[in-house]
Amino acid sequence: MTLTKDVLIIGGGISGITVAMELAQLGIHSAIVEKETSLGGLSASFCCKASESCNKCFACVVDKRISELSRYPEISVLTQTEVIGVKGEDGRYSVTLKKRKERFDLRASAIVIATGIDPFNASQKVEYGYGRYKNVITAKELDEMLRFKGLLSRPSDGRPPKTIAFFQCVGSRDESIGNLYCSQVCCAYALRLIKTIRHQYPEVEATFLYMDIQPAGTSFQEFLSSCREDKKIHLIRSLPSKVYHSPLSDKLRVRFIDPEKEEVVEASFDLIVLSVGMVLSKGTQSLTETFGLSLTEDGFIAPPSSHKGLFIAGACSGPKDIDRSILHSKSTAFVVHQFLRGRA
Amino acid sequence: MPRIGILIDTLQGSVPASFQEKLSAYVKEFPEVIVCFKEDDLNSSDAISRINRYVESEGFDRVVILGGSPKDYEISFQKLKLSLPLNPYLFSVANIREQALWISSDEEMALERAKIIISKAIHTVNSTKPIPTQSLTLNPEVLILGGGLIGISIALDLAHAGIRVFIIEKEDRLGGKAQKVFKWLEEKIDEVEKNPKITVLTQARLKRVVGHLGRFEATIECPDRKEITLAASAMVVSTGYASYRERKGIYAHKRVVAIEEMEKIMAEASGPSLLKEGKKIEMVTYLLDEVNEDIKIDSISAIRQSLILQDLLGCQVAVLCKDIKVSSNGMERLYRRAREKGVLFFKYDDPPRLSIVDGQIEVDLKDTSPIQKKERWPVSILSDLVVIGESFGPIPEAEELSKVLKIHLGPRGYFMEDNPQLLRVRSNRKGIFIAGACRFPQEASEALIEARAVSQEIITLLSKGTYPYDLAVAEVDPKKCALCYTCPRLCPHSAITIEKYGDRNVYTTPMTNKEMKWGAAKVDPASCYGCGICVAECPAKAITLQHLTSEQIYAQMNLGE
Amino acid sequence: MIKAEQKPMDEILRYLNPYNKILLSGCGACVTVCHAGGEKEVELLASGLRMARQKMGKRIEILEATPARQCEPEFAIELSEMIEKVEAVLSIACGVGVQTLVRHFPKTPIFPGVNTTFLGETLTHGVWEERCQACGNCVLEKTGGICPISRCAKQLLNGPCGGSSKGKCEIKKEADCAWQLIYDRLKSLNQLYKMEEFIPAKRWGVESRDSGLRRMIREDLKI
Amino acid sequence: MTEFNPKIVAFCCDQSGYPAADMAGALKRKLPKEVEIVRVPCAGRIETIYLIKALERGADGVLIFACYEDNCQFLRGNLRVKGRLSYAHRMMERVGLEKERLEICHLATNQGVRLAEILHQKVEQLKKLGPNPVRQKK
Repeated sequence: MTLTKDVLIIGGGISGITVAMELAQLGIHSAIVEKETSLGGLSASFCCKASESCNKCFACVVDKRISELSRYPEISVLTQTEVIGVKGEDGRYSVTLKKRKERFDLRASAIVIATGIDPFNASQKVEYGYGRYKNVITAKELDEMLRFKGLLSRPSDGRPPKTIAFFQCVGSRDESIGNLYCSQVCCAYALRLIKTIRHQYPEVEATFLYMDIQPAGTSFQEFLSSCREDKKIHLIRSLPSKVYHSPLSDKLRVRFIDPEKEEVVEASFDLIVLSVGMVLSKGTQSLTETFGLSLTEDGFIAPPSSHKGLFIAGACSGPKDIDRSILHSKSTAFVVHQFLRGRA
Repeated sequence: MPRIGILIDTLQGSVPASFQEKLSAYVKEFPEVIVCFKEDDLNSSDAISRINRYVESEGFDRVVILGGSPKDYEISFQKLKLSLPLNPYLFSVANIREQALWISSDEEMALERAKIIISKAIHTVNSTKPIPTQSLTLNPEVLILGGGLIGISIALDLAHAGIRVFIIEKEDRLGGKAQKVFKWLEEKIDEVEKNPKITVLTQARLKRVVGHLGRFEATIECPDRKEITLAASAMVVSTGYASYRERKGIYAHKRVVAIEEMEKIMAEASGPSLLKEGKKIEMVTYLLDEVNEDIKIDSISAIRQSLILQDLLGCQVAVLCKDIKVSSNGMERLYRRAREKGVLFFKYDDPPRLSIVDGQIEVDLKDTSPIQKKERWPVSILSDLVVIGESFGPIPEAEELSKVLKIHLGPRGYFMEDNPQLLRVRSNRKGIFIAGACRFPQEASEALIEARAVSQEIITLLSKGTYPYDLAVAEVDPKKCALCYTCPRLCPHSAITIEKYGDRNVYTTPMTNKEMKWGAAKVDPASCYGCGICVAECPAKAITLQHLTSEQIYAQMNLGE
Repeated sequence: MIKAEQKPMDEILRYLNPYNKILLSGCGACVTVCHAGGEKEVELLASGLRMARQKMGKRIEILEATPARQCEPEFAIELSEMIEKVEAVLSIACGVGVQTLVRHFPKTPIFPGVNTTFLGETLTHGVWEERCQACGNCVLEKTGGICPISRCAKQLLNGPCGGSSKGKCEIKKEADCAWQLIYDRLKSLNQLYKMEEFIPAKRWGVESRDSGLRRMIREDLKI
Repeated sequence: MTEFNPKIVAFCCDQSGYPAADMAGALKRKLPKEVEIVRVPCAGRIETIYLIKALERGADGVLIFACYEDNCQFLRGNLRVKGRLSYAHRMMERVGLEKERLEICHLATNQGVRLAEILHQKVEQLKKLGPNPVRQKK
């Protein structure tokens, strides 16, 4: 079996979907290849992070986009499908795909890689105890808990936590684990999570342990001030050095330098949330080998040097939040369209 | 009497057959219902042809589908709108799955609910008129306001795609602020000037805009006060930002310079050291985040400059900021390099104090880095040069421009409020897009991505040459309109103007001139999204939404008279 | 245009108390524009009144009408058929409209449903401000187009009082001093010399309503 | 005496409330018995008179499910309806109806669970308040 499409899009997250929809509006047929059972990727597991008003997390935009996808007959979606190999070059590609046990070829003039990113594997930061302590979770896990269960609870006993600590830069800006880059989205992401939790559970106290706060767009300043004004949100410029399990209670003890007291302190928390950074997934890394693409110093996909019909879209080209992924994908769609026009 | 055909979607077995039997018995109680069929997957692409067959063979003129969420069907019907046998507004979906079966605790309750939903759906199709579709011709002509980095980039993109572009630039040459920073911009400007598809009007000012999507008419004031009128299908606002800083007190000292001036000083430097008034500059202190701590540009420029100063010009550099902003590609690495080269970074909460000591400037601050008391020293830097950040803001013309274009300003005076639904580049008006720093100042690489996204939006809009829209929009009854100006003020999409009504909606007495017109609010149907805000606000009840009248809403409430 | 705002519902309910069937009549002109008495307001008030009376256990039937302009006799007379069917009329037109009804329907009690507030201008949507008091002899030419009668608390004609402070009025702190506005405007128009022109005291008793009911007759127009 | 099942009219914005209601269904969340969902393109379409008439015609509670502030597809719809709500509240106060019978709730597309919770909470609240006092006995 061989399919023929104008464009093959690898990855069915928000970036891949956006590229496909933009191209469809220009009458370009595309196939989205997604390895999971459903579209949406990482961003489809995000919950709405509004408090009294919208905090501009863009999660709702992803949901809307996915529901609009069926509007376009130009887009075919291949879920549970993976790329096995590629033949051809320069705008004449034949890609071998595997859907469960079935193998087939797809011919396309252009290929867009939009595989997105993986969250950093937090167990690499041994000192934070992820994987060892049940109540140390990643921000993504917290996000999914809020979206699908609709409630906040501790994994250990299912009880609602009273105090939560957010550790920033887990897997970002960290030479010790080889990630010498800022993941760019985690500050705003974690603060939005804090804000929505504080709105839904006013009794919860949140501590945000950070290095530098990275701004995120037009209304971030107002958003940040509203966090600073909240008496139950503590923004502390200090990354923790260690997490212990408190033997006498079910709390976790965290050691860090308190910049106010100017000394090492320890504090207890019910739940610890790690703001994990972004890394390129193993799957994408092998994909870059398949397509002969190089990686940037930071380990993301470098923009293909010559326009041979290979394009990248979204966060796999470097850390991006949802709105910037959408913009980047739109701009990629433009380039793809120009490429196809040039060939026609 | 209308002839309604009921189609029951089997929904792949998610609704029990017995339940559907009960519903099909129920719908037969309605006198208008003439037939009732079961079908599979009515939201699939071939469903239309099956519906079509029924319409032809059974002769019904309205369809109610008993199935799942109406959103699924509406979306697939919309895309195939033209091939539908009936006007899409003569279809209605009774969501008996999500809104009845699945949310009810028992089947009896589900049935009750389903019956109500069905009767409402039947009422809806009974009371709706067919709504026609129209289309608008779009010429490939775009007007770009602002010929800076972003305007140039969009203009070239669009011109390559075959679109005629007009650039309106207020200065006497293209390039804007970016021409000081990017040498390669010169080539681009050259390219723009040589491109036959691009017309550049410098020292020009947008004076007036009338019309809507597809037929904007912009009056431009040129340098000799001559006015010209340009027609455009779409517009881009890329007017950039304003940077200025009031220099008072110690900030007016000659040893205090802005980052932009520093760029110039460094460019003029020759040899291994930096001289100011013949004296070697040894200590340079960057003082950032005093204003605009949410904008990354200064932080990035400071790190870039500090590397050169420290490495090539023999200076010792200290960077003072609230937060180091490294959230852009490669910046953390650069920050690291700067520290390795010996650049000192300090973070503060309380503003650092500046004082003049022997012609030099002493900067004192309380460092807030998380270090222990025993390691903490008071920081006092005697500097030869203090480099301060810019103050970024919206351009002074922003407010006037927003009135001319009838687009919104956000709370800080930049264009557009921060609403995710605008996807960053859309404005409140169809056909007007916002790009770059006039929405929010950001670094060039990000702004260029935004610019290209705007190009993509415009290509998508203009590629077909027409813009189809249906008339399921707000419509004003000019005879009831009290001319109160409520709707033009409140229409979020600026789709309503007070105009003279002509041929449509006007009654003419036999002997009067056919040209007779009178003023009333008028909705531009192609620019209207059909949100219904104006309908709800009109004090004279002069506006209706054809596909969702008040009467239909009351029927949906199901409360009786 | 004429501005008005709805009366407190308790007050309306009090004087409608004896009646069980009324006509609620709005007006399609000024009060529609200021969102006080248009067709929509009629519907809203009628609904509110019915609910309130229902709650009091004393149901009321309300007919609704919105003539194009209640202050024109012909439009008012259009309501006759409806008025015959009711015990009283609640008019949410301005005071003029109410009295037009009163003149034409001598046997039916007519009540006002709005307070006619002033002749004013829309500042922004939902904000109105007084601009004219219909004093009968316009001085705007002398005052740079800013009316000291309606905008100065003391209706001073020749400059501000001693209470004008930092451009604000001493009677109403948030209001601009009209004479400050007049000065600023004349200055920007280069017409400050007009400030030196003495404006004689207004002949309230002749031009204005102090001498009693005003009536205007245009002989050329009379039928 | 039969159990009092409060009747709620729930205006659902097509951008948030309605998909959320669908999501509640898809997640098989049970909704209270007497909820009438009214689908509107935007909360801005909901006129004051609909709110008042719903109460006049006997609804025990009226809910508006609108988008969060700054997230309205049509930019201002949710703000406009908030203004109308305050007008309606004023009128209800004069009439002698409890304010709790009319409320606006902000939702996003993906908050089906929250919608179900809000509806159940409202039913409990209305049960305490008792039937709409202006409902006409048939």
